[in-house]
Amino acid sequence: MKNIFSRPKSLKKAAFHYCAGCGHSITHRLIAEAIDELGIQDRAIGIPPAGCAVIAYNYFDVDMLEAPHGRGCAVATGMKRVLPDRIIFSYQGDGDLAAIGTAETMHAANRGENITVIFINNAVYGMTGGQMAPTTLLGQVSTTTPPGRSALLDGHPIHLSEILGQLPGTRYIERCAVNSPANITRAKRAIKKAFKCQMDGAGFSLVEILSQCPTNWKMTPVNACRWVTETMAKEFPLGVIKDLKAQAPTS
Amino acid sequence: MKNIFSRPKSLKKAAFHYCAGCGHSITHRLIAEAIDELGIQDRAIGIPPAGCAVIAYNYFDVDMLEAPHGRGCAVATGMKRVLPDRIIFSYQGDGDLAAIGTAETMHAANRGENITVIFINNAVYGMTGGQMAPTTLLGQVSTTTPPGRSALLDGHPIHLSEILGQLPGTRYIERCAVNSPANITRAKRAIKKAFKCQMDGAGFSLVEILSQCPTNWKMTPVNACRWVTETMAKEFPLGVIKDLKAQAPTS
Amino acid sequence: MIKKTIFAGFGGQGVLMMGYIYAHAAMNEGFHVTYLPSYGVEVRGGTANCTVAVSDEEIASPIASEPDHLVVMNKPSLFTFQNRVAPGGDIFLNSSIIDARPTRKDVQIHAVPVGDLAERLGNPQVLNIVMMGAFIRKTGLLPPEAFLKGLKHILGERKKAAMEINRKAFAAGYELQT
Amino acid sequence: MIKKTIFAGFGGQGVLMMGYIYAHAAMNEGFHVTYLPSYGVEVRGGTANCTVAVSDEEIASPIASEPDHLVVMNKPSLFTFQNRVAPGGDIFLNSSIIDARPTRKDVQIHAVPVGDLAERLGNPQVLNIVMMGAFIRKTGLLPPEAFLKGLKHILGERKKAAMEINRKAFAAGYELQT
Amino acid sequence: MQGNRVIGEAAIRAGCRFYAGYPITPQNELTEYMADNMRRAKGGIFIQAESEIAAINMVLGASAAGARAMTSSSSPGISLKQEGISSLAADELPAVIVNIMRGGPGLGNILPSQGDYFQATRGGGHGDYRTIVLAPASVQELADLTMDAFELADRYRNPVIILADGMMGQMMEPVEFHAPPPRRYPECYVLKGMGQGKSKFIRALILDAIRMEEHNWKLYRKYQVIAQKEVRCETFWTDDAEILIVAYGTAARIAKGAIKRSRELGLPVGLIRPITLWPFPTQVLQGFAARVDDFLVFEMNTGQMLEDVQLALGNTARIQFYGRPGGVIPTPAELAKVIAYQLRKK
Amino acid sequence: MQGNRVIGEAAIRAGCRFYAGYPITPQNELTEYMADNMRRAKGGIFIQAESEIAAINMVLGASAAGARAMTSSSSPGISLKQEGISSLAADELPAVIVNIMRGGPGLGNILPSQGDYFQATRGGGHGDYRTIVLAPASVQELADLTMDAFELADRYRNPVIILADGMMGQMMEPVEFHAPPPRRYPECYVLKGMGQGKSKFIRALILDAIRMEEHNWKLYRKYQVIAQKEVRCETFWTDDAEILIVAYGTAARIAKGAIKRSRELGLPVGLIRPITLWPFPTQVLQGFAARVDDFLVFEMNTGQMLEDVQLALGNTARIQFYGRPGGVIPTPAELAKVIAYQLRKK
Amino acid sequence: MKGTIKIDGEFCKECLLCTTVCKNQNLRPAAELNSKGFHPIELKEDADCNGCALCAVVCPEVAIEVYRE
Amino acid sequence: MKGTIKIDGEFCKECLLCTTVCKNQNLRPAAELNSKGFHPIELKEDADCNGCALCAVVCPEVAIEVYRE
Ligand SMILES: Cc1ncc(C[n+]2csc(CCOP(=O)(O)OP(=O)(O)O)c2C)c(N)n1
Ligand SMILES: Cc1ncc(C[n+]2csc(CCOP(=O)(O)OP(=O)(O)O)c2C)c(N)n1
Ligand code: SF4
Ligand code: SF4
Ligand code: SF4
Ligand code: SF4
Ligand code: SF4
Ligand code: SF4
Ligand SMILES: [Mg+2]
Ligand SMILES: [Mg+2]
Repeated sequence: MKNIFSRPKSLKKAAFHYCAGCGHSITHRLIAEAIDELGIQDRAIGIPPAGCAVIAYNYFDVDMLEAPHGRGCAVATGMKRVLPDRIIFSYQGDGDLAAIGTAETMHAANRGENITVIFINNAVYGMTGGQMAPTTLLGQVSTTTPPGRSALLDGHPIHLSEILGQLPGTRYIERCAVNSPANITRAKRAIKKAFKCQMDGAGFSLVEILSQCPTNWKMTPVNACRWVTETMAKEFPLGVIKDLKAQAPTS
Repeated sequence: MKNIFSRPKSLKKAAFHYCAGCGHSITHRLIAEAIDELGIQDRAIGIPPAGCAVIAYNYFDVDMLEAPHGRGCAVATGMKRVLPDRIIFSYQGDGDLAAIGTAETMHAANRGENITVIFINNAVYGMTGGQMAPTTLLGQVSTTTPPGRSALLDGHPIHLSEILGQLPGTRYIERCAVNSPANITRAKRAIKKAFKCQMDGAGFSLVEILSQCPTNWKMTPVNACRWVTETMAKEFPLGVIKDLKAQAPTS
Repeated sequence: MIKKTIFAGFGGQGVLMMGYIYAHAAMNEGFHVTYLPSYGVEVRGGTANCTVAVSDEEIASPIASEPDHLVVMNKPSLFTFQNRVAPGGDIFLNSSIIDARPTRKDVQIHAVPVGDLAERLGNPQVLNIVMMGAFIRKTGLLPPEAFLKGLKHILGERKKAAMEINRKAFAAGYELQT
Repeated sequence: MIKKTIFAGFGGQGVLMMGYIYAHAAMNEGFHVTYLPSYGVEVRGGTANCTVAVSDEEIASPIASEPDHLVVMNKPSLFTFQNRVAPGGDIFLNSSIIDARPTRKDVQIHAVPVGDLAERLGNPQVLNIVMMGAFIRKTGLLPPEAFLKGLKHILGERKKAAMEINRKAFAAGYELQT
Repeated sequence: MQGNRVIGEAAIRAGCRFYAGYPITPQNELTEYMADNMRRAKGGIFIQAESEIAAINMVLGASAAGARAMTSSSSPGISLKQEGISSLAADELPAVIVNIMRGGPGLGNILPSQGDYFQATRGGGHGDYRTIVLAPASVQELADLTMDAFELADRYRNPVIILADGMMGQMMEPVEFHAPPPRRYPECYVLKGMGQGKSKFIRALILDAIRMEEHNWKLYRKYQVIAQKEVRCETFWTDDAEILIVAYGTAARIAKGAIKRSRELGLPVGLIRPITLWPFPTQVLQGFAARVDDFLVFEMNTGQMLEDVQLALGNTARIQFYGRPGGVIPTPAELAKVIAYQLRKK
Repeated sequence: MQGNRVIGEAAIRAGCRFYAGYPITPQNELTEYMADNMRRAKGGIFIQAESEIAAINMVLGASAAGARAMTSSSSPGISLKQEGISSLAADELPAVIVNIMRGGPGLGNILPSQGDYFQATRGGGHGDYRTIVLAPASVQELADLTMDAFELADRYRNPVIILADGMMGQMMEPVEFHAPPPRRYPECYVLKGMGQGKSKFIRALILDAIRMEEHNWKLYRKYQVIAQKEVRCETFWTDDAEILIVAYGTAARIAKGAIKRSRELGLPVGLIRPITLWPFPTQVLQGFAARVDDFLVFEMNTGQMLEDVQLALGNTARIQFYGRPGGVIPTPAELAKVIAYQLRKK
Repeated sequence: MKGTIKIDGEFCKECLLCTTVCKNQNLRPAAELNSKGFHPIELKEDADCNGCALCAVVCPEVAIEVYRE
Repeated sequence: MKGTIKIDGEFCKECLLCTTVCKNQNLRPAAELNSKGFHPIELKEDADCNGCALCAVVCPEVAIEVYRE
């Protein structure tokens, strides 16, 4: 029998520190698979965030540069401008990307920096212990919204992907999930497409991943995966948000 | 004969330091008129920006608190939460609001803070001497885009009002201009409406003002006013961007 | 008198809770107490530990470079901490899943099959309370009632049912002969 | 030898340009030169000024607390700076719009109707160059050719036509008897 | 009660009515405590800000509006607040800023460290300003100093920093809360709309050099008064000491342990524990220097307060340094060895 | 050429290939010069960032990617960069950061000031780190030190700060640009994709206390080497001086003028001008203290470098201070009076 | 003349916005300069002002007061 | 059996995602604990694996390799 599924080359053989069932782990593998399949391990450079994925450099077998919390897109901008033929991806959580990093993200996207962002939306600050994230759902309990997120006091969940999609500088944006084999397969395709977009010099690409955080959601992994589809994806619908090449060439 | 037009009470009798023909001056008067007409001079508190309007406290006869560059919406948030029955407005330039202050603006809007923002879009950093602003038009020459703004290198003009309009937390957003009597009258109405919105406790309101900067545009005031209509308003169309009360009560 | 104890184990084993209840109970008894949990990235799916110091005078350092007692709920924790224990100290270990034993001769080893005992009680979650039963008995640091009072206080009024099974768990550990 | 000059006036009067050309010309002549413009909020629709120091040795401070020369193009600037001028110094003033005169007796006053002269030349913009003509003549700090060379250099090749009118303006000031 | 939570409770009891913060380890329990308890406090406001910068600027707005206001963070987040802290100082607005330090520079780690001493005491922000810096060394002191911090901030209209570390923040100890005095903060400094009076403004921008200079010297004089009046310092077993340890916060606790051990061996060692890091207890140190020749500065960093000790003592005493940066928590035993070594060397 | 532009030109000639900045007076001409000239420089990149924070982080990315990289700002903007500077130091990445200081704290004003000395020399950011700080006092030196800054940043893989003020930035003086040596920066520190080799990473996060401590001491040892090797200092008319002024940057220029005047009156006064503020020329000062009893520290602030002078001299000399904060530019005549007064007092 | 205006010449910065909006072309810069160096706007002698206030509405300097019968 | 899988028990964290996606219910936690304290997943003795790889696709720990004929 021949091997039809094994650890991708760009993923070091190291055990993840993530909790059981965590979406970060799955997404890591998908990125590594995409890198392998596109043959860009030699020239990919990753930028991990402050967040649960802060030590992602222990897992990816590509060059990596840590960014201060929220500044992934600015760091990636600096790198990519200097190394235009490398494939630069920043990997950021929802707190990192859509709270403290709002300005850096918006403006890198607006400049149309030719980089790829993997945006892990787990509706919570994972690493710091389950505080409200910009993407936390209304009514969702977190350690800083003990009675549940209130629209009045805490604001609404932010849909940053849709907002970025409005900027002329962005090229390709899709929202995926990693809670089922079908969604995982789609997410992999999206990540690959985003890298391809960058390889073609087409501009800013971003893949948002709805990512289960069983620990802070206080659910079993299986229930967390169910919650992604049944609750989270209601607020954050899956699908392509922007794909300029698929559009008529208006600009 | 009776006086039908004179200096509003909330505007101190002091000569503006602004350049001849500057839109800041006109907007100041409109804000003061609105304050007078709504009878809120006693309880309005203004927050001037870093920008040409940094010493706006010399002109407005209301309490004022200076904000560090870009942080007007955060400062206003702090004030308003403590003093919910005061009328808090922040006054911010395009650099202040849409570059360095992007995150603070977006998140205050998203939280639906019950504040009013007067957003002076003059497509340039006025105070610091004419550098590119986030709203600078493509091709527009500035001291940091000597060959004109390039979409590729510098990104596109950002339409922050439209973006803010997408957030459920915002209530009323309109784009006006102060380059002609008709536009000025409309701008005044919008500012009043924004304050009213706050007085009603309805949530975040913002009035964007396309504001001539003859000095940095290197035009006469008269030509600058013409340019607002003929060029700038093409990129930034005037009109109501969001008015929740006018919409069907969907949310 | 100052006694320092390190509690260590997997994230899900209620390790921090053991130390927390113990600290609370000691505080109620009028002792000076410090409780120092581990925190941060290492709790993500990894191990957790906490240090409790109980003393009748002000405590200089909440850190236990040489703990008097060590309570380990899994094997990695045993390896991490066993050599730190002060000579003459005690090591309590969860013998249900730790097959190894420390090689040191200058400490007392208390092998407590807390997993088995808890499963016998029909509730694998209370293995930490079983361990505390054994711990309180062997160390004699607190009267058992003091511990149970602390436990009750932390569980709160609403968890009366939980208190029942916890009390049983404590008793199972307390009465165990090792 | 060190000579410090303050140039001051309205924003639109080319005040900074006067100092800039002068500084450039002096630099080309091999002098140590510092040029320090005012900047910032005060230029918004307000007044502008700059300080030029020219010396045959290293310049300690580019600031002129006691300038040797003062060139003022409007009344507010006269009031601001007149008392600072060193005894024995020179004050050049734009007499087309400044009706006041300094009361000091220990300085030379040069009233230059630069507005009128420039308008006579058909170009009100060059009033600053007219003033520089008078300034260079009276102070004798630089040969007139040196100034014109500096001017040409700054205008650049593309502005040949502008050079012509500027040359005339300079001459008008230079030849003026005050 | 756990250190971080104690700070929150003490703040609420001290009348803190506004808290804005952004999560960061090892101070999260404080933010979470405020999230849970501020809304229950009469008129209390809690905001999870979008960033540390937003948080400090919200505090600026709230403080100007008359509320006792607080923010908290840990090292990298405190760096981001520097412009805001400088602005608060320039505006003469009271505020309490808690820094639960962690290992640095950069992201560093989340372990206890004292690497931000320079930043806190020398003003990490720009311009001539100072912040009062309080360094608690027990959970009880976290409570007491937090309450005092609000008082001091009001009295001097200046930001006050509570500088502790992950150990203090995480640690649980018994604590009692004293009743703080009622707030007395002059209305005239508060912006709440001009009402029937005259309008006023608060600003840090002073374009005129002479007036800016006056403002700088005014602040300077205020800092001189603080330096005169507000120095706090604990001494421990100093009477017959031949060597004095100078340490604060967690390091001071460890030092006490080491001193007890050393004293058991008959070694004559004592402790000077600055409670205010700025103003620094310069005169206390100088007083001891008349009698004691040897000082051992002990910090959980590579030597920062060391400079303040050198400034205080000049060449009048021998100053040694022992430091463990990066989140290592030295043990009393370890420090006792250092003490013994230093005494042998004499 | 104007000071700000000279920095830009010198940077380009030194091989700076990446500049990111955000407008702020009084350094705008530098940003504008880069906007105009970087794109002409082979491979040069200019980005007007959306904020100072974005700018310093772009520099971080560009530096890691192997480019000589620079950012510039003025006081409030530099405060915002502190987390980034701390991260660069932690990552051991070279970068040049220009601070054209203005009056502070807060928005302050845009006039020349030296109020950010503490921030620059003590690390305004968190954690145990140091930046090399260069203080030019002429436009020529702006050129020379800018070039040196890139060399030093590379050699020590550390951020270097050029600390000047609005006067330096605005002033025009003749200048000559020297040809800088070709860059030698080891490839092994550059991230550019693993190619056929092994993957590597750059990070500031070191979760383990012992390894973080090792990193801290490694940095510390590097700083010790810098302190040994890189001190720069000018002395002026010190031979027979009975009082020595210590001043840097613009203040040092003014001091020279004052010394010339004083010397004309026969007053024996000289100048020590630190060119590196960190490392501070401690030993130079100590050398003079053997012979000279009186030092006058002169700064355009309320007294910051003063502490370094006190640290250097301890009680071995009388140290006086004269300062003008807030954007006031003192005159040589004024300082000469202070000198005369101090000498009379002797 | 149904209306008239009063101009505070010291406030005027000669931006000329008022002159362009006055339908009756009532306004022009004065010959003299004000203390800021501008030729302040003045009402022409033959002005036919209807008090429409357009000039005042556009005036950035709030230099114009309008009166109507 | 058209396929089979190999599980690296030391990597498994017993999240049970694989067990829920395997259509043939081939997977279950082992009785023993691995060194991390989890019951690692194992292929049941009577497993009927078609090598569909769904289990591997969802496995967060990349603990599963799949083989097919
Ligand atoms: C400047 C700064 N502020 C705060 C932190 C603390 N911090 C680390 S990760 C994080 C957020 C984590 O949430 P998210 O970005 O959603 O990532 P996740 O862990 O959920 O994947 C925070 C606030 C920091 N490291 N630096
Ligand atoms: C932190 C910080 N960065 C930069 C500046 C400098 N600065 C002052 S105003 C300004 C921008 C002005 O532009 P804009 O906001 O568009 O206002 P305008 O002057 O055009 O009305 C800048 C960059 C500052 N004061 N503080
Ligand atoms: S806390 Fe949540 S996001 Fe972080 S590793 Fe655990 S499951 Fe994943
Ligand atoms: S620079 Fe522009 S925005 Fe600023 S005052 Fe002048 S005209 Fe107005
Ligand atoms: S009020 Fe109307 S008519 Fe009269 S001057 Fe003004 S614009 Fe002209
Ligand atoms: S609009 Fe006002 S400022 Fe402009 S020219 Fe007319 S009167 Fe003067
Ligand atoms: S490969 Fe398919 S059939 Fe085989 S064990 Fe995995 S999920 Fe089940
Ligand atoms: S999916 Fe992977 S980690 Fe989860 S239970 Fe199955 S084998 Fe174990
Ligand atoms: Mg998250
Ligand atoms: Mg603008």
